[in-house]
Amino acid sequence: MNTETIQNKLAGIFPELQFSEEASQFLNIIVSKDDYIKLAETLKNEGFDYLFSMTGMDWGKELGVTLHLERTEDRFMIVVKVMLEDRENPELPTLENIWKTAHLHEREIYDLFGINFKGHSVMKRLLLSEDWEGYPMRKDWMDPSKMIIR
Amino acid sequence: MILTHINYFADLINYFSNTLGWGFGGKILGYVIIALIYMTFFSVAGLLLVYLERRVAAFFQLRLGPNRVGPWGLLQTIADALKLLTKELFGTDRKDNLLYHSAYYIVIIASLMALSAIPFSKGLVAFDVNIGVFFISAISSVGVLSILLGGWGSNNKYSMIGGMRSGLQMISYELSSGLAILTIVLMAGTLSMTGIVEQQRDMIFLLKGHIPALIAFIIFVIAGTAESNRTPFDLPEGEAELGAGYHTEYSGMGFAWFFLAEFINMFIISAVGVTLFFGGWLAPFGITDGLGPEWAWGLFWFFLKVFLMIFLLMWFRWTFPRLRIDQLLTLEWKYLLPIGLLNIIIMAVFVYFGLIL
Amino acid sequence: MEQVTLNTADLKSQEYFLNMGPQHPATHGVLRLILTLDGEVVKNIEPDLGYIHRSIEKQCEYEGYKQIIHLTDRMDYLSAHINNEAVALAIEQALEIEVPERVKVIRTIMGELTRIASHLLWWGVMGMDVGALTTFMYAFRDREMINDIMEETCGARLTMSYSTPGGVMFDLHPNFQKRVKEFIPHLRKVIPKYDELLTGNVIFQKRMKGVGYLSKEDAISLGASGPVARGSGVHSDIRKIKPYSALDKVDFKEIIYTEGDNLARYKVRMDEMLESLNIIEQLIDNIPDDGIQAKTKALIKLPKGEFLQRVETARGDLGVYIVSDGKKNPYRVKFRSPGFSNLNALIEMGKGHLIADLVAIMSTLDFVVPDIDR
Amino acid sequence: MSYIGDIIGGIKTLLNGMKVTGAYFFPNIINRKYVITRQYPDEPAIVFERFKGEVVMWHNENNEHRCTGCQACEIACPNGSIEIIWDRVLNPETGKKVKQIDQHIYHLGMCTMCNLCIQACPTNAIMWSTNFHNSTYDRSQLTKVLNRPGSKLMAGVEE
Repeated sequence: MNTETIQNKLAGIFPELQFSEEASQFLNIIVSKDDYIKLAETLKNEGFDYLFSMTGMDWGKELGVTLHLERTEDRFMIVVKVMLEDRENPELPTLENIWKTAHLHEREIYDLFGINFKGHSVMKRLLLSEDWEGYPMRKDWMDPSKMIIR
Repeated sequence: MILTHINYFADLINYFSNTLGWGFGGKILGYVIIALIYMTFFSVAGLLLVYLERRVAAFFQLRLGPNRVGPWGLLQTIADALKLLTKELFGTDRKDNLLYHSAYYIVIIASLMALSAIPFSKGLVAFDVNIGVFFISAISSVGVLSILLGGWGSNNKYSMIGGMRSGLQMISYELSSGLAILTIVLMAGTLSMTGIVEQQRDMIFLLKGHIPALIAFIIFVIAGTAESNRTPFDLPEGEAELGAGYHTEYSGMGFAWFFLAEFINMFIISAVGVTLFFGGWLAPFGITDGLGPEWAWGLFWFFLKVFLMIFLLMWFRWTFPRLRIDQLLTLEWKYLLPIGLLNIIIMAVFVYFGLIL
Repeated sequence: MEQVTLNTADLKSQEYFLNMGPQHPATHGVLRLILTLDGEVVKNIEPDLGYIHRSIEKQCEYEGYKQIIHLTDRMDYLSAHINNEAVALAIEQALEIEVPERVKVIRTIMGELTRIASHLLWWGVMGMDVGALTTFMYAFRDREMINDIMEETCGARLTMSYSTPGGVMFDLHPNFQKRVKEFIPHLRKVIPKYDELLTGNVIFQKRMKGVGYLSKEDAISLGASGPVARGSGVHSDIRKIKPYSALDKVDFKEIIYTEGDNLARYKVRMDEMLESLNIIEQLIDNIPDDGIQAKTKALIKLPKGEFLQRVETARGDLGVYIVSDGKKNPYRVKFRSPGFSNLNALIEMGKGHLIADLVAIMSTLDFVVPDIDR
Repeated sequence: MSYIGDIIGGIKTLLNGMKVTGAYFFPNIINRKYVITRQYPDEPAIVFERFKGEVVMWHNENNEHRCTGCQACEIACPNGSIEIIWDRVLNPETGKKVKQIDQHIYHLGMCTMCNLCIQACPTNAIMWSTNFHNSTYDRSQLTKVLNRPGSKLMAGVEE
């Protein structure tokens, strides 16, 4: 598998996908929230069976998730990004049923970025305590008593 | 068979009550003195065994072990005991006070009672009954009660799991150790501990009964290890799984009693093993007969043999991994028990046809 | 007469919760597992993390690139050097620096030594978890030799902070080669003994064989990596897939077992130690001599972009994902830690086993809790 | 027959294990051959020359150090464990105002021994000491002033 084949294949199914290879070693696919779960399913069927990592992101304006997906067959990796405009109530469907590893990754992202994964089996705080306020990995999270910024 | 019963403890009571003419009061005094001797032995032997275990473990593990307090660190465990004595006793909030606190009394009582029936040397046995072996194996199963009570009364789930495991384990392995003991009893024809020792004057039972006795010995060692809750059968404690198992919630002296009793149990198992298989306090091949007072040499040989047996148990402990609960039961019910039963039949046949040496 | 029938489906025992951890001997740190038990059988596992969470990722956003490295020491402290190397490689990849050959070789040797040390510690603790307490001290004796080698060269035993962007902190100590050459035959001699002591032991075999089965598909789907995945037959060694540093110059085998049970994972690690010795042996005699530091600026600024570097730590696949916006601090750093993903596997594998087996499974997954929490 | 074979094989592996531990135990009883622990306060600990114990400032016999107060270490430190209090002092010979350190404060409690400050120092003023006896009863004792009282900048370091 190489970049072109997957790009052509996906562009045929999802006309609204944005592809870029700029400033990254991998093919970046930017997907909208609505196509997210369908794209994930398609990619899984394409042989991307290894969800290497799920990174919560705060791009300043949007929140989002970056997925690094790999085919264990030929170790070809792509990056999927999904951006959410809504900072108050960000929501995404869960990938738990597609890649089981998403179970803990999604809980971590929920904990640190506040993105709610709908359909996740245990959508609770993972690292922080239940009574923690705010989502500390967001860029606008400030706690002068706990952070010393030089 | 008529045995000439010499019993120094009985003589002592006799001396107080009859020779001095103190009557019933003298008897009581005698009992108290004997009890004190046994309790002192209990604590001293317990502390020494703890020291020995730590030292042996250290040498197995490329360490030195306790070596700071006293010569060769001999006083280390006494210092530890003093520390434990001065510690606050605290347990869980909602423990069942009666069960929780009675647990360690039962464990001491059971160990002391079992200790009383063991012949330490010629004439040195406090409770010389004609069913000594039977008595010891009955009393040693009372010990399990304390572990169950401690596990239940602590109101801690880890303790409870530990207690339940212990109950399962003790009751199962009681069977095998009983069968192993019976195999020897068949050969000896008596249940009295002193009687069994006297029978081995010409040759120890392990050699006398050759193959069946050897199998019985192996079964006895395995079952004995299991009964004293030591690795590879330390499931009730299982520190990697249950923290400290049934005594998780005990502190200070409460814990210390359990700890001491565990070592005394190991001593009892070894002592019974030595009595049954290695001729108790008799000198091997009679090499020290007539060299001095027989009871003194008896003590020496008895403790030497017990020490070697204890060392074997320690060697097991510091080498083997722990079994799982279902494997523990498989070992008992699928291996030890059938073999033990078969072994007892073989022994019966051997004894009947006079095939034993 | 009334017939009394007993429907076995009606026979129910009460399930109860058991808090395993945060302070528990088998969780190796402060991992908390909320177990649902039926008797001793584990019905459900819910991990509760964060007891040692230091938010390293957030801290990185406020540190310069050179300063990130010492934080990674504290993630998976047993493979601290490999973590350092991962960040250094990611920064070098972004800056497109070619580091001297000597640095590559030194990093590889140090990395493999770290791996052996980590596996040795795991072996000792594995024995402890199944009840054989003596293995721990034996493993520590050998590990101490590696720690001494590390201390002599890096100045620290565990948290070395040895790699820097573009090179390494210090040159090798003159004794380094001698000590490593002493260590290799020593370990070769003792590992067969350890096999006799623990691997071959009938109790150990019974405890390990067939317990904690993880199928190949599940291993991939659960994101397992490192020895856990290789025990299930997944080709997942980053050292083979994307060789970094001097690993493309050496000849070594990827250890794969296909049984997928505890014993397979155990054997993967045992064999990996010997394989690491092979790698070191190939490199130790001809360390090139071309400097220990490539030219870097005092203040490192990465170009705009995203950079991912994967390395194989002792626990598996560590990914360092740096998003840079061109400033002196990274915009976002993500450490994809192997332990975190392997924890998923525990949730899946542990169900239906006894507590004792859960402990054994946890041991073969080889958790380092700071690596999970970060 | 595998029933008996299992038993015998099992016992054999157990004896194998006992052989390994026994081979360490008996020599240890006789002459402590394999004992690896050290009796620490009696026997000195082995400390290697590069050991990163704590940061110290080098002083010569005239109580002079090499720190110019350039603050490179303070900037390099990831944890903020170095603070330099400095002043500009008139140099009587040249008549110019020169930067001079007043106190080089080092918070040992915050230090992670990452070596970045020592790498950053342009004048080799600070270095590692191998001292590891760092435990104190009070955290405030971990804050140290590295330059000795009354110490001066060594001549010739500025250039």
